[in-house]
Amino acid sequence: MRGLVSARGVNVVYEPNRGARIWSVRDVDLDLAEGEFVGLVGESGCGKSTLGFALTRLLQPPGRLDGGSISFDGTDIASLSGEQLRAQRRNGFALVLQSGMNALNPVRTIGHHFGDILKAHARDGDDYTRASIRRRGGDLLEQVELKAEVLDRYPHELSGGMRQRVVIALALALEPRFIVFDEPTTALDVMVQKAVMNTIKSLQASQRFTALLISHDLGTVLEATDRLLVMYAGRIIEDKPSAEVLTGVHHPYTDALLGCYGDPRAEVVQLHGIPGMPPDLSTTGGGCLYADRCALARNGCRDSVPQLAPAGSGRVACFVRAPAPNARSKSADPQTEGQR
Amino acid sequence: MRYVTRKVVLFVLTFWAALTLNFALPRLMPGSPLDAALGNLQANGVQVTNAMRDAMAAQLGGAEGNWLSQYFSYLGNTLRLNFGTSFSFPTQTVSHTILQALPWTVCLVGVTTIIAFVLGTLLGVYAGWRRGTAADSTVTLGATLFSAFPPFWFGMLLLYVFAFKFQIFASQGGYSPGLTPNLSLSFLSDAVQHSILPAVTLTVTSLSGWVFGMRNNMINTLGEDYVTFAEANGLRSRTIALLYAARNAMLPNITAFGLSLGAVVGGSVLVEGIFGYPGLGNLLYIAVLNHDYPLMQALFLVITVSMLVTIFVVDLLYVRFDPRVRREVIA
Amino acid sequence: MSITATATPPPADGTAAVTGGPSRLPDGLTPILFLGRALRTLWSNGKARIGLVLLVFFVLLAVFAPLIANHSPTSTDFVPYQNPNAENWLGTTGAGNDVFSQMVYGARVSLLVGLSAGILATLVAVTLGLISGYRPGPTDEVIGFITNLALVIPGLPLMIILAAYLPSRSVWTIVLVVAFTSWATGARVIRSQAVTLRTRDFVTSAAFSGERMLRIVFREILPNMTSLVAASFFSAATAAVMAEASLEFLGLGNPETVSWGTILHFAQQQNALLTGQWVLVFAPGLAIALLAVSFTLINFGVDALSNPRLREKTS
Amino acid sequence: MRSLHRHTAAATAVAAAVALVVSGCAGSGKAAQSAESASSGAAGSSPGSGASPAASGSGSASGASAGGVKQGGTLTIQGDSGNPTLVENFNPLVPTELGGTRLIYEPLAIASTVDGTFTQFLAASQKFTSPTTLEFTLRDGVKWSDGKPFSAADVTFTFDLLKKYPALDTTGVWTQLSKVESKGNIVTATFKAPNVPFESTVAQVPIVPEHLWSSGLPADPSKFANTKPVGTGPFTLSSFAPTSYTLTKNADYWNAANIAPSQVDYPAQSSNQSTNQLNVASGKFDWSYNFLPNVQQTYISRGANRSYWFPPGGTIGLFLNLTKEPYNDPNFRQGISHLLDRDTIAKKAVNGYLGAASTTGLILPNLEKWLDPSIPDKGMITQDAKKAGDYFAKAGYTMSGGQLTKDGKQADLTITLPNNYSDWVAAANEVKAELSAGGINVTLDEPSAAQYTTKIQSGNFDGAFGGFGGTGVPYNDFNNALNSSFAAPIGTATVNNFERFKSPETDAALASLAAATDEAAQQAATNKIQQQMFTQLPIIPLYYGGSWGLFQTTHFTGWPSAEDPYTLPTPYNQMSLLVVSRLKAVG
Repeated sequence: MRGLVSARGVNVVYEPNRGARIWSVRDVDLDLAEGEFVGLVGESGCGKSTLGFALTRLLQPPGRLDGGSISFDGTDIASLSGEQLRAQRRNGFALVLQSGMNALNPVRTIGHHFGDILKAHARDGDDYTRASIRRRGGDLLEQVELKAEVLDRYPHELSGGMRQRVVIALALALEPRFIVFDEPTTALDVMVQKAVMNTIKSLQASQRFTALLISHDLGTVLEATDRLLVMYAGRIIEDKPSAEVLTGVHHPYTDALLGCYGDPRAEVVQLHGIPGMPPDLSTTGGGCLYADRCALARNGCRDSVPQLAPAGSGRVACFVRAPAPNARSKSADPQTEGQR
Repeated sequence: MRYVTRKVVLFVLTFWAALTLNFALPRLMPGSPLDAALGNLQANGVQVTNAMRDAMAAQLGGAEGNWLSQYFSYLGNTLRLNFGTSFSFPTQTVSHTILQALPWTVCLVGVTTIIAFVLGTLLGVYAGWRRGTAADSTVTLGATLFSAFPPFWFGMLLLYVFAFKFQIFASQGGYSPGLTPNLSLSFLSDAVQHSILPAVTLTVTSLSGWVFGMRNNMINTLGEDYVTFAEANGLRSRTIALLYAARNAMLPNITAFGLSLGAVVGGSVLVEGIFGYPGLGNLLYIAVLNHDYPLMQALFLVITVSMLVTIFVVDLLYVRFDPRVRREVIA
Repeated sequence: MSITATATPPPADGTAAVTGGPSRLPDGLTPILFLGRALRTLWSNGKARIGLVLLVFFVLLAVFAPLIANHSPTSTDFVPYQNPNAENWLGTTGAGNDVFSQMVYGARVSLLVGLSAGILATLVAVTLGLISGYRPGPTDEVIGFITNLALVIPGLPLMIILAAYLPSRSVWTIVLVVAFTSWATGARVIRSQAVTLRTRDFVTSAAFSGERMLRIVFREILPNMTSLVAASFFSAATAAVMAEASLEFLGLGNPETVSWGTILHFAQQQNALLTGQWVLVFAPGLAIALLAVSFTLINFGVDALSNPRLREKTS
Repeated sequence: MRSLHRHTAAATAVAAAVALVVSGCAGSGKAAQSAESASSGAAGSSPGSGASPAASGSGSASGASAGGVKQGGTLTIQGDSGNPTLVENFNPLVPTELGGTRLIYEPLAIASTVDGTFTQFLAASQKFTSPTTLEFTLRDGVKWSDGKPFSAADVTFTFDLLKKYPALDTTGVWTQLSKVESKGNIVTATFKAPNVPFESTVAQVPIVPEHLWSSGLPADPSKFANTKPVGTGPFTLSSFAPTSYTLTKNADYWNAANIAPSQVDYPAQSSNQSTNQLNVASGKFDWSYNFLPNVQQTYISRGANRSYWFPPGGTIGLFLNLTKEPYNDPNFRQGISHLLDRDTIAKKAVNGYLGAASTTGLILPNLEKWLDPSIPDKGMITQDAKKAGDYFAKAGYTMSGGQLTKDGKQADLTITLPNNYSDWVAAANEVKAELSAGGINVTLDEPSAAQYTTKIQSGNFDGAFGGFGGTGVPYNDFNNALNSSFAAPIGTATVNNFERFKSPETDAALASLAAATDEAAQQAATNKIQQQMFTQLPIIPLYYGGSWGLFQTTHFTGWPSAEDPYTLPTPYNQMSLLVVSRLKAVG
């Protein structure tokens, strides 16, 4: 199926130093349907945020897209030039950042933020006066359960939860059809996390935009989303309807994540929950990257890269759980080609 | 209010320490004002005699009492802005001498510092925004080279080419011979004409600090989430560059601006000397050569206080620029 | 006053927010190896490479001065006021010195002053900055106060006064004077970084494990501010080269010293521009500028080492 | 302090190659007023003769000759150094006054700094009626520029003022005088002891008007700026600005017919010495005072109608500390003297503009008429290693392995000199090279000018560079340099005779020179002193410091020159009155 957002063979490479290359996202295929709410989970550094940035064309140097295509509503966004890309952001794709704390310009009021966005996308016939901006801003804030007086505040005058809501409201200002929520609640305390998540859920439900919720907190994701994607070492290794995650067949890594589920301080637990460390993304060979930490690993696991293959209600990239008939050979692997 | 109290206490302490240092420094040094005067006479080819030495000793008067009583009378006089009479300019008070020179330095250094700050900041914003491009390299390397020119050397070359060879600008002083300083348009334009060479020297050689600082801040700021978020929201590049990145990148530079404004007063000694500019820098050098304690102390005080005051003013400005500090001040 | 309120570095020192994760000098790694690795990484930075090449050029000039110069720099046996010719490649001074030889030997003084004043100022800055940053309370307050005072007292005038009065007039006097007047900025930046690092996990854990303060400061904290220390060194070294030239130019140095500053001093005294000896004025000024450029460029590279955002595009 | 005002010299930011080169040449210099007068003297005048014969000799300036000279035009003199701007100060009794003050106030008479010849101003004539009584007959019909008549009371008032305020007595007249009285138009100065050569000092005190100065002076008159000067001189102040001031001719001046310029402009000098040189080279002044390298190329060939005169203005010498071994041994000093190649030293120091100095202590050719004919070769010593070796042998030193040693110890010498006198530095480097070649271990100690002054005055040195002479009067030159009464103990400051020379013979010769009223006696005493200098070498003369006069003859002629050496070309002291009185307008 081809959805609203569609990625094919996406690789993202970082080149922080001469000669050093890190593949943060590897060979990812992805389709998100209109109005779908999808979760993306994985350990820190697994490339999930990078993927979110790639999907919204926000990669910053030294990171860059290295092969593959990303289309949004049929347009190849990877090839858009600056101004085309900018225009596309109205009714297009938006990003709600990891830490809403820092996503707001500390020297501008919330009202200014709305003004900046609205004016930047003014079309013929749009009349953005101070008053109309305030009206629109007020409406948007109301949608995220904030009062209009927040418009006159500076970011530092707001609580973390309020700021995150403001960020969501700002993202909504352009009536996007696709929003990436990158760890929208991570920096918040638990009670506020819940409230913000509820807001996101109800907004998604009412406005029917396509949403990709990136989080390391499996529990939160499972509660909110329609479909779950699990990422490990730059690859998507599992794709499954959220409602069935607790039942069906899984990648051993997903199993391990589920083992941690329920602990509110997931980040800490992960380290203890899954033995070993994530692999070095610059030096890996062609096999299953989880093999070194996998209790089920067997000989063939390190020979070639497992591809997503149907398993139960979803798809899993694992030789053990869902042997794929079409496993690629090492030599076809982009990162091996790229190695010195 | 704690913020203000703390600032005031620190101001007073720094002020006192600076006063004390000003008092002590010249006295810790070997050589007396009298010997400096005689040395200078000899430099001028005068055959000094013991009679002259005695007359000069009488003229200079010299400090009375031990160091401690000198120190307290110095503190008292300073607070009353009474700096006494300088050895170098016996017919006028030190305050008068300094007041005559002060406006020149303030104008020259003030204007050039502001120009350097604005120009350097703009170039830095530009280089940071276009980082990695040829434009960035040009600006950065250009600024590196210019900042490496010793100011006095650069001034010397400008002086020779533009004042002597082509006679486009005046070779010395703050205004044409025969004019008396006033606020008429003709005088001001004359003064501006005289200040162009020193101003260019100071600007060109001090530009780079701002360029580098701003470029670095800019690059750091460009990595901030709010810039990414603004980009995600499709803001225009210019809005992002100026209102989001540059506006925040500038904040650390504002504090530095305060420090530099004061520092340049001191740093203009050489350039003022080269161009014979009638400012504080020139005076200071004379005071040092003559062991002119009263003048030296007063000049140090002026420079130090001007730094403290500029820093204070810039602090106020900073409050205007950074709403986060604003709350702290009110609280 | 904001001199205490914020810990933002002034622009010129080119410091950047530093270092992500903890790093420390592993026990087995000798400083030489560490230096070698740092140099290799520096070399990969285009600007720093130019800077290193320039610096090496000047160092070679200084080290092999007796082999390169074709005359004694202090000999006054030549016809004075000569323009460049076959015998005197850059002409002669009014006193009959060979300018080329003076330029070559002058590199020694500028390098000596720049490097040693840089080291000295950095030592003071690092020591005071670290102690101040790691020891909150009275120690920090006192050091912070002294640092702020040193920042407020104008540097060049202080330098002129010190240089004018100090009885000894060797190059070392200038080194001391420059070091004395240029440590404060570095100390402040290093202090604020030390304050940030103090609260990091790896330092806290080292403290809990009972390591002594000095060990923590120098083994845990210091390696994490390599770039700040380097920035402090290079800006002090640049300042020192400039200050040496300025003081010599003013005639406040030792006139017997052969340095680029004294060449300029005598060029001015003998009014080389009036006699049309452009080389006499150009050469030393340009040499000073190039040495300062090399320090600045290397500093760019150091900055980029520690702050990935400042790195150049590799394409 | 004074010096600042005069030439830019060391006082300024980009200090002063030039004036520095001057350094050591006496007779120039701001407070030169004091300097000169302190020493200027009786050379040419025979005190006994009524009107000084020199008066008539000094030509039209004082002559008030019938027709007068062609008038008109503006004379531009390179003025005082603005540091950073001019400070209005026309008080003729302080050394910080602006140079133009010298053309506003007159003294009784002025002695040439070349040879001491007098030119009469407020005094029509002067004579010693006894060795302790100097009598001035004042000129008639002189008026102050405000129209009030000038009288003898003004003269006595001025001297009384100096007595009352020692800070004003920069030439120390009251160290020698006991009283100054007037009767009619006769003013009588009575000396405490015979001191004939002191005549010039007394004569050169600028006279101020009693009716304006008797009241309303500040408590400390040395701080009185006198911004509305009223004098008897040829010019009055017409305008003052911080960067220049202008004098206009005093139409009622007693000698107005012989004053050519109708106006004198004094634009301030830059604090940057090389800017001054550029200004001089581009022809901004009719009369300037600067050392210029390659003067033919940098000045003369750069414009038409230009000339220069660089006469010797003082002797630069190596002063050894005579209280220390082995420097107190005349043989050791002679040895050093014979090791030196003075021509080379002079070439390095002053570009060959001036030459080696005579070891008689006289400035040649200025004072050639006083030379003792019995001294060979005018006292010029040429480098001679063998003779030097002989002298060193007498002092107990032998050469071994290239080192001059005594009791196995190498002779060493630390030479102290100010680090910013570039001509001295150049000379010292050469001296060091030559003495090192002679086996002496020489070190140069180059502190700041102030510390140098402190060191030499307190006697804290082995050897030092210094300048002496240049007053135009042998007695003053020698007295300052050699009189044992100045030789203070080590640790006590003395400006004069800081080498601490003590010689009863020299003191006796100086005393007889001070009291001598006829030329033969003066010559005899001067010869004795020259022989002392030549044999004892209390000071080792090296080369002559220059006096750097640069002129444009476009508007005025009559400048001092080698052909007409009536005074040193120094525009910043009383010699300016002498020169301006001699100028003739062109065209």
